[in-house]
Amino acid sequence: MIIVVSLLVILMLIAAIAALIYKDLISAVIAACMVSLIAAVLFYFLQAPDVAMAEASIGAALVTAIFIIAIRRTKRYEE
Amino acid sequence: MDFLSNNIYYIGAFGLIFIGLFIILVKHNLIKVIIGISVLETGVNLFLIAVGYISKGTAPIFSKPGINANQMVDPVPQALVLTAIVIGVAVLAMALSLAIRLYKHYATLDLRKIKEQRW
Amino acid sequence: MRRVISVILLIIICWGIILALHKIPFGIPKTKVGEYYLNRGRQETGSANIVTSVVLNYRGFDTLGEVTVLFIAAIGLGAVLATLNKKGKRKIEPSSLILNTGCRFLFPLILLFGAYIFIHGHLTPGGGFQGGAIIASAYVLIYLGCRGRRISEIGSKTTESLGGLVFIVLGLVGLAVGGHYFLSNFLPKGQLNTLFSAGIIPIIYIAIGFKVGSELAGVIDNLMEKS
Amino acid sequence: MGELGLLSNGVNPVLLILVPLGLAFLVPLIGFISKKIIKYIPVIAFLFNLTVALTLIPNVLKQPIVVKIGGFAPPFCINLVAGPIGILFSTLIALAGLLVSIYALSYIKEGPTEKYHMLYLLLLTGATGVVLTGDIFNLFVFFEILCISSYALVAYLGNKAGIESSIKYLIQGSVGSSLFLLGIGLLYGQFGTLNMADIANQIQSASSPSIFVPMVLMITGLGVEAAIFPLNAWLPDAHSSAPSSISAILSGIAIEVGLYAVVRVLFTIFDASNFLMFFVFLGVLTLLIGEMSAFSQKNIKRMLAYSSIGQIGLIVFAVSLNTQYGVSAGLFQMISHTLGKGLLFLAAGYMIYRTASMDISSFEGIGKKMPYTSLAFTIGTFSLIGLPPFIGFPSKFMIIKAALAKEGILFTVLIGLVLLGTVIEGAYFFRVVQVIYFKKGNGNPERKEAPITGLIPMFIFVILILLIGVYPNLITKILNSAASELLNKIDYIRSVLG
Repeated sequence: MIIVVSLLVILMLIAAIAALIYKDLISAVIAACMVSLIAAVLFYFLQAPDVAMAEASIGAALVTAIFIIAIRRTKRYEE
Repeated sequence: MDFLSNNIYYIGAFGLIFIGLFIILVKHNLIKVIIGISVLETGVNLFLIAVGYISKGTAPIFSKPGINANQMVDPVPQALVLTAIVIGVAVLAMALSLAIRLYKHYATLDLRKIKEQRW
Repeated sequence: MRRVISVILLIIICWGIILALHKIPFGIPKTKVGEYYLNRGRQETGSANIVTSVVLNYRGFDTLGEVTVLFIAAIGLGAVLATLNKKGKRKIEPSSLILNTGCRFLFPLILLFGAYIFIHGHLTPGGGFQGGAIIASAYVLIYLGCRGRRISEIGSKTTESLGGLVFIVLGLVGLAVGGHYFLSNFLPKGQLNTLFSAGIIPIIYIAIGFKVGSELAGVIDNLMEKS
Repeated sequence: MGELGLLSNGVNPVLLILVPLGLAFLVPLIGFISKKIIKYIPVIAFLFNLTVALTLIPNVLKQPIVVKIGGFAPPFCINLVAGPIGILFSTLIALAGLLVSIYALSYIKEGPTEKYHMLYLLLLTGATGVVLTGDIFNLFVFFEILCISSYALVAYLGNKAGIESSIKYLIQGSVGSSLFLLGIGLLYGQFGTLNMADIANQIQSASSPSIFVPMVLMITGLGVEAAIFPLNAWLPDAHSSAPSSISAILSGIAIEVGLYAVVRVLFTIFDASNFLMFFVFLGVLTLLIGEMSAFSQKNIKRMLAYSSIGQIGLIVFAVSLNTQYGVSAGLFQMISHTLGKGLLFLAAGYMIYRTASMDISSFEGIGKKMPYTSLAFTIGTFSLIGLPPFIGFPSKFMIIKAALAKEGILFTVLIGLVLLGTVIEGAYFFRVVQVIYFKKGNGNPERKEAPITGLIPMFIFVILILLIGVYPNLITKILNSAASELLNKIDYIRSVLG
């Protein structure tokens, strides 16, 4: 169990760093979405199913959709 | 191993907070900064849930008879985080709509180039 | 240069927080308020899901504020994007038949799932916010799959207002009849773990579900169309 | 505490929050019937709030009213505490809200006006919630209501400056609120409760790092909204590019509510008397920086915004003296700033509207063109500088007197600096007054006043400024009990927890 959690946390931090590094904003948003998804899994491990559902449906799905709409209306690459 | 099992969630939460604040402080692209705010909020939420956890606890739902209330995790942080998530999405939606308007005015999202206001 | 200063600043912050964390060991029960809710929540609110009883009854005022925050975001987004000059009709490429049919098939199923989530908020994990978000994601699907369709603005506005008003009016009824406290649970609690239990909790969660669903769908709609 | 129903102890204070909130939810439905009556709804809401708050004052002075939401015992539910300070601020919010909403009847014509009125109602609902609540997380939620609606309202005009300052404000504000939430998490982990009185009951001193760190996080988070010195980069932009009615509310209410939250957290939750010396210096620094920046401004709204920063410094200085007299002086200065700065922004709004420019030099000769508005503006400046017989004089006098009561050469120097700030303030305000009255304007000198709905609120502001300036005793009693509510945390804890 602890190994799985540690791997997930490491993966989550890598995804967050990827969101920092990527010049392509769509990729950065996908990385941020992955942070949210892994956080939702961690919420489930922490016995918070309500929060896990909220994070997965709001934090991962809707926020990503809003971000992608906004990026489509603006500029895709960071200069 | 003991250190890891005691602190891994805190490490994850504060890692996210650190990275989120770093993105906000260092990046100049507005959408990147908003991504940073989102990462920061996720980190704070993870920390709050980790505060309420009890070792070998169960979710605070009496779905079956015979579940012991003493072994349940704390429900209050979960309620707080539900609120915080919804507030977070409200702020993000506001920020992104402002970003769209800003792009229409300036044709750039680089915060260094947007200097209409003089100090 | 800026990076170095930021890193130093952040390290100071993290060091401070680590100092504070010594008092908060992980995995140890620490709270008296939470214990009270776990022990007494079933009798006092009649909800099997204690998180729901905290969200809607013990800390119901927070939830009212939270609903308001989302309402503000929906209005504020409309206000920010409203003064934008609308261009003429955007050219809409029709989507393929398979995508179109698939979306139309999935749309009612997702709606049904969202409704299930918020109606059973007091029994299983989930509730108004999660269900509302699922309903909103069904609308995202429609926007992506069946191009050119929009939600009716009047309908979504009415749902938003009514959802909020139901919450406030139920609270005020509680103030009037239920022992003179705002948001007191004045309806019969029913039997634990059945659908018709927990007094006003399911009613409020249904109202919140509709409200959140229409608000988030309205946010997406505004961002897609008005920009 | 006895029965707290609708009838036994006056009106239930929860209605102060619920009525504007419910009316804001009702606005879209009313909009289907008639678009024209929407703009009167804020007037109705705040008239109601003002009446309720005024009738509650005598009850509250005897004993604070504690409202339990949901009907559970206090640490286990959210409670509202309508003590002297809560009701004092709700009265102030309702008063300013009423006057500015009358002003907005004819001032707000462009853009999505329906949304403007909804957001305006919700902003002040959030402010009322912050001052009444007794629960730290509930305070966070109402603070977010206040902040998010002000982000939207700053960007209401949709021009370049508005959008840009709204973005700046939003980024700083949301980082601040995340830090505040982190602080709440650290406190909850240690004490297992969110009720402010209960937390205060368990905190002995703020010296150990496990208390100090959440305190710093929370003060930093709230300080963004209160615009204390290093955190106020957003303020001049946001206040100068919002519509003038909103600038009046942001300057007169939002900052005051932020300061209230800072003071409440510092005094009630953390018994932070050891750190108050730091805030004394911070206050004087904020004062000097604000006044000096205001001195070099050519844009009228920007000048008023920087002058707000100076006033914040003065309030922080007074409150952190940590004496009964000092805290009441600080609260008095908050009232004086709300009235004075509200009046100035409202008057400046129509002056800008008339000349179509925010440049001070374009106001030449406007004293002849708009005599009443210019007179109101002049009275506002005199009051802020602290000339008798306006309200600014007794409040500033009280602050100086409270500082003099502290012995030591250090405080003498600080008082000197505060007076220096006042001199700078006087210099730039007199410059504006001189431009208004004594410079010959070019163009046609025909008279064209602001509309009557613009003049009425200015007139009422002027009346209040004069009235309280001449008879400061009118509000001394409630100021004193408000100050002792802040300083006596044991009484507060007892009144909430029983």
